[in-house]
Amino acid sequence: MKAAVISFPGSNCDYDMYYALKNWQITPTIVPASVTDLTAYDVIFLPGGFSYGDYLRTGAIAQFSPIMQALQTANAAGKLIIGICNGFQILTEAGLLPGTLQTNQNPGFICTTTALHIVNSTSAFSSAYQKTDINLPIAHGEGNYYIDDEQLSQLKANNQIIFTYNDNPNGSVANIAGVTNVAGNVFGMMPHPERAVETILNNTDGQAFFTSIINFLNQKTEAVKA
Amino acid sequence: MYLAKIYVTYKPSILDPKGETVKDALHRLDYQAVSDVVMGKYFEIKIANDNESDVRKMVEAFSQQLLINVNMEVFRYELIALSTAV
Amino acid sequence: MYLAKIYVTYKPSILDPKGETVKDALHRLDYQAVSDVVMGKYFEIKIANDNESDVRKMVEAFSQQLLINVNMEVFRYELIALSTAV
Amino acid sequence: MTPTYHEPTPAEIKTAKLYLPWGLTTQEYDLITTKLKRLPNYTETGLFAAMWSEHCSYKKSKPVLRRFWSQNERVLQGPGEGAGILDIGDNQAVVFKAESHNHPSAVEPYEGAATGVGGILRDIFSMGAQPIALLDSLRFGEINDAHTKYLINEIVAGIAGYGNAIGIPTVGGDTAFDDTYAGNPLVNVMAVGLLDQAAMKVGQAKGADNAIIYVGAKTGRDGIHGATFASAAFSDEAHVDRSAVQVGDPFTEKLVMDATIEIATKYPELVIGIQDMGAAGLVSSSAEMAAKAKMGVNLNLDLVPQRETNMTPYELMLSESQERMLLVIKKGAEQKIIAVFARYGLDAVVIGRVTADERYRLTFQAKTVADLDVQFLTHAPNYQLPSVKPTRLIQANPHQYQPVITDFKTTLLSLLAQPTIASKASLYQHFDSMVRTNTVVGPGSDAAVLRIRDTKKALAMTTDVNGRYLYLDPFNGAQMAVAEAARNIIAAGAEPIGITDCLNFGNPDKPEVYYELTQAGAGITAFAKAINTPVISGNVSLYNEYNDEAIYPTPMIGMVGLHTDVAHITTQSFKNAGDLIYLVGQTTDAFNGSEIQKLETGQITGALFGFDAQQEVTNQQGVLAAIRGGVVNSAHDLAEGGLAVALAEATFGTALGFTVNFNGTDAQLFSETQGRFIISVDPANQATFESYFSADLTQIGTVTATRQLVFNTKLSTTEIDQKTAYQTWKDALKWRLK
Ligand SMILES: Nc1ncnc2c1ncn2[C@@H]1O[C@H](COP(=O)(O)OP(=O)(O)O)[C@@H](O)[C@H]1O
Ligand SMILES: [Mg+2]
Repeated sequence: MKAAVISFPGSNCDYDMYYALKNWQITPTIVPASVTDLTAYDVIFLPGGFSYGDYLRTGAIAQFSPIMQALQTANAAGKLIIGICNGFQILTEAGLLPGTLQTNQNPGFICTTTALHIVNSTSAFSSAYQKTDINLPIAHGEGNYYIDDEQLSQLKANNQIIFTYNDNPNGSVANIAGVTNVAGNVFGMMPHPERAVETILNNTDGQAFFTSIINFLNQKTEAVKA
Repeated sequence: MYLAKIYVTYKPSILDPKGETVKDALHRLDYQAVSDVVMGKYFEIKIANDNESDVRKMVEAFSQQLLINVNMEVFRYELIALSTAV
Repeated sequence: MYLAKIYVTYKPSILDPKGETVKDALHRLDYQAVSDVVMGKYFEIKIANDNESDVRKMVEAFSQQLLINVNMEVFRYELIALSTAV
Repeated sequence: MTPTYHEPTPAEIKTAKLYLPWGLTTQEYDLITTKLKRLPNYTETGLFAAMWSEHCSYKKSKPVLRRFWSQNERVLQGPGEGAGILDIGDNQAVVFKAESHNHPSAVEPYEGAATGVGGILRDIFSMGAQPIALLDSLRFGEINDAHTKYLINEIVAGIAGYGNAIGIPTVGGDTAFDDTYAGNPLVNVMAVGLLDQAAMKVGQAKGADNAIIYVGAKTGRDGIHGATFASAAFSDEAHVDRSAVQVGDPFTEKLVMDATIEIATKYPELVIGIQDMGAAGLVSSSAEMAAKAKMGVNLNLDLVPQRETNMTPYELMLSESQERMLLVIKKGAEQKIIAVFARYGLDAVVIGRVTADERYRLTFQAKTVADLDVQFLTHAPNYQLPSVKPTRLIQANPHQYQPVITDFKTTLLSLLAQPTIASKASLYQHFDSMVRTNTVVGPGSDAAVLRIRDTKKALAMTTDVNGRYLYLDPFNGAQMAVAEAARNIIAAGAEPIGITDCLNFGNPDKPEVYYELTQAGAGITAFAKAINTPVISGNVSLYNEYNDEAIYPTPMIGMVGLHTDVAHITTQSFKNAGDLIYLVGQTTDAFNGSEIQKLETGQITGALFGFDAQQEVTNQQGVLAAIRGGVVNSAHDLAEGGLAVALAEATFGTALGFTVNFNGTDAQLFSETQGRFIISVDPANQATFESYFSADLTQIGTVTATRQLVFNTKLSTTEIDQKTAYQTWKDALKWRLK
């Protein structure tokens, strides 16, 4: 199993994702955003950070990186594409996920651990969770998820909302913390599961996130073999 | 050569957290007459092209494509012709 | 009621990393004619006061005091009289 | 080609004494003309003014710094480089340094603090090290006015804006409030890096003909010393828009950092030296690199990447544009190195060569604009300043203030709400403390702890100083700053291994201030030696005054500790109901300079209480041994607010309480006697734990499952609801800042 972790200029959680993935039977590679081919990878991660300094708008400039064409191709092929934090922001800017991420309702960066509710426990990103409420780190200044009412009802109707905040830290519409696209292969969330996979770092609630993805990919390969 | 002045603001239906924060700060400084604050972005972009209609097309295209997020922002702009000697 | 449109930019000699980054992005998108980008802030502030000279004083005072840092930024503004019915 | 600029002639500089506003004295100027046997031109005068400023030359503080104790078996690099380096085994080293950005932050708090972070990180990665953590030590006035709130919010936002974006976690620091800092806040930032010893670099320009390469952001007119454009020569129109303030660009710095570390690790044999361009930019980096190698340099200023047009040699050399580095690269390897930077989209340009003749030579538009002796340029005359013991110290009343505790509960809650004691979470929550996923203990405990990936080791780090103690006794106050830092490291389960500092003082030309500086320096060295923690780097910030009043002497101590095994990592919070609570150390009447004196009288007066260095060392060693013995569940050092505050803090964030029987007065629960810890221990380990101590250990109570704080003293019994205490402490600062 091979994973690509895309490093945009200014990404800073790329190695965190890389090390987290190493704990599973998966081979991660850091792939610069200048690369134009992702066919070798089974799953693609867009990590957190400040691509291009987030100077214009979070994710705005990164959406025009050379790699984005390859990402569209991977999406068309139904591959899993996962954006965490800045990665989520890039995916919404690129139109691969619905909605937009805006300045926190109380402007200012917040770094803390926050409680999440698992709304959809059957997705490729949540199926391994044994509980319905978990704690994950957040660290962002622009995590306020905005979507208009009409699209919100579509999200709900299609079970695209995977995680919500229990105690909304940034003003997100409908407490949304993580969503998928309609097909369910593209996912974005503001919290950082890759920061919560080791006992020594005092939080292991991110482990089931990665286990869910591995299980999904394994089932997919078995289905192909069968 | 043209100078484009481009103004980007949130769509009216969208809450502007930064504008709200500035409004609160102005009230704390006792500017009670301030009733509404919108905070947006402002660009001054110089374009080395003397054909106004080309420049208009260009400004509209890149503003839509890059400078704004069409889901939540709008823009308007003005063009000022600069003497090419500048 | 007045609407003040306030434009804030860095003083010319100050590095504008945001403007530079946007310029590079526009070049990568092949807008080679773009020669210079300044990225600043833009405020639209409504003020419930109909005395133009009072409003001018107020806008100048709070812009200096809160909206800009006088060491590195400059501002200019325009006033638009709004019908008080607004 | 005729220069496109006009400058005062050497003769005009001399007659109009144009050097005075730049900070050069007439004696210094005369020394320069004597040594040069001619008048220096405009550019040269500027170079001397910059290199002989206190900031670059330490000409006034050097006698103090020279006496710092800075050598032991771990030291790979002591003071004098970008940062100090200590051996931590396995061919790894830890690199750290602190830097002050007080004055820029007072003028432009957001950018001043942000560029402070950028600057200290360049000091770390210029050694070839990967920065792994930031800490910040902040001092503000009491939170009574809108301006102080503005300073706090902007300074915190500036640190966050830079540190978060570049992706180095801000894991700790300390924050205190006192009116002495109202007009002159302190912003000190410490950075810690990890180094593979093979990649270690220093800032030296060795080897004639090697290339000098300029890397990073283009040079603009930013940050050119404020005084220069106030002078008559500069009052023309073109300079009105200049600013002494710089804007930070963490995005560019991230690229510069990653590229620099890549070349230092990939091509160690091609990279001869690296130095960041900090204060006095290009001149100080290039001149210092040449001087340390006993070489010269030849720079062609036309090649310097420029952001603005018509820059003069003076401006190019003195600009403090951020995010720039200077590299010395082996002749012939230039293209290989430039290619790496190009891959990151960065400018890297050969601007000159190393020469064998110890001359500092600059050319501009085909003319020589400076030709100076490198050693002379980089060695300002040193000053032995007069020192006088301030009368407040001579006349200090040795009697300790006696607190009047009529209502113990109200007193404790009031102390917990004091901004200096209250939770700083509303500030540090703006910092990404977890990025890079190594943070085992983040902000809010005694010291922060980061594990070192793929080893059993971890590093603990802290910043501390109590300026009030130094105000009452600069020597012992400085010893106490080192002692508190060490207690914080030890409470986290690590062995203290080294110190960096920021010496924040007033105007040293005042003999009383100079006295404080020398005494504080001596105090730091005295206790640093006692615990074997050499001072390996640091920074001096003088002239911290407002309306001619100096701040309290505030030598910030940054300390790093080493865990040989992550199993020893300990935090301050109680863990289990039923655990025994011990107090390590004796409690005396230590009230002059304390939080309770300030709370009850609004002032700090009298002679500081004593400091028993021997007892402090014994207690620290006992605690560390017990932690390493695996019998300690929590450890917390006692500092401001004393035992009562420390006990309450140990319950915060838990659902526990305690019952404590204290064999002293109610007032002594707030005493600030040094050398103390509270430790919680599983009853099963009682005997083993006690065996680590011969004296000075008292079992004072137990952790309880009921959320009540029960204090029994000789005189009274008080019960305080733990949730009330916690809320008071947690929200006090947040409400004050609203
Ligand atoms: N400015 C800051 N930045 C990061 N962390 C801080 C800051 N100020 C305080 N902290 C955290 O809160 C803890 C308590 O703060 P404080 O009482 O100021 O320090 P100390 O207990 O070391 O005297 C510190 O140990 C540190 O972990
Ligand atoms: Mg403390």
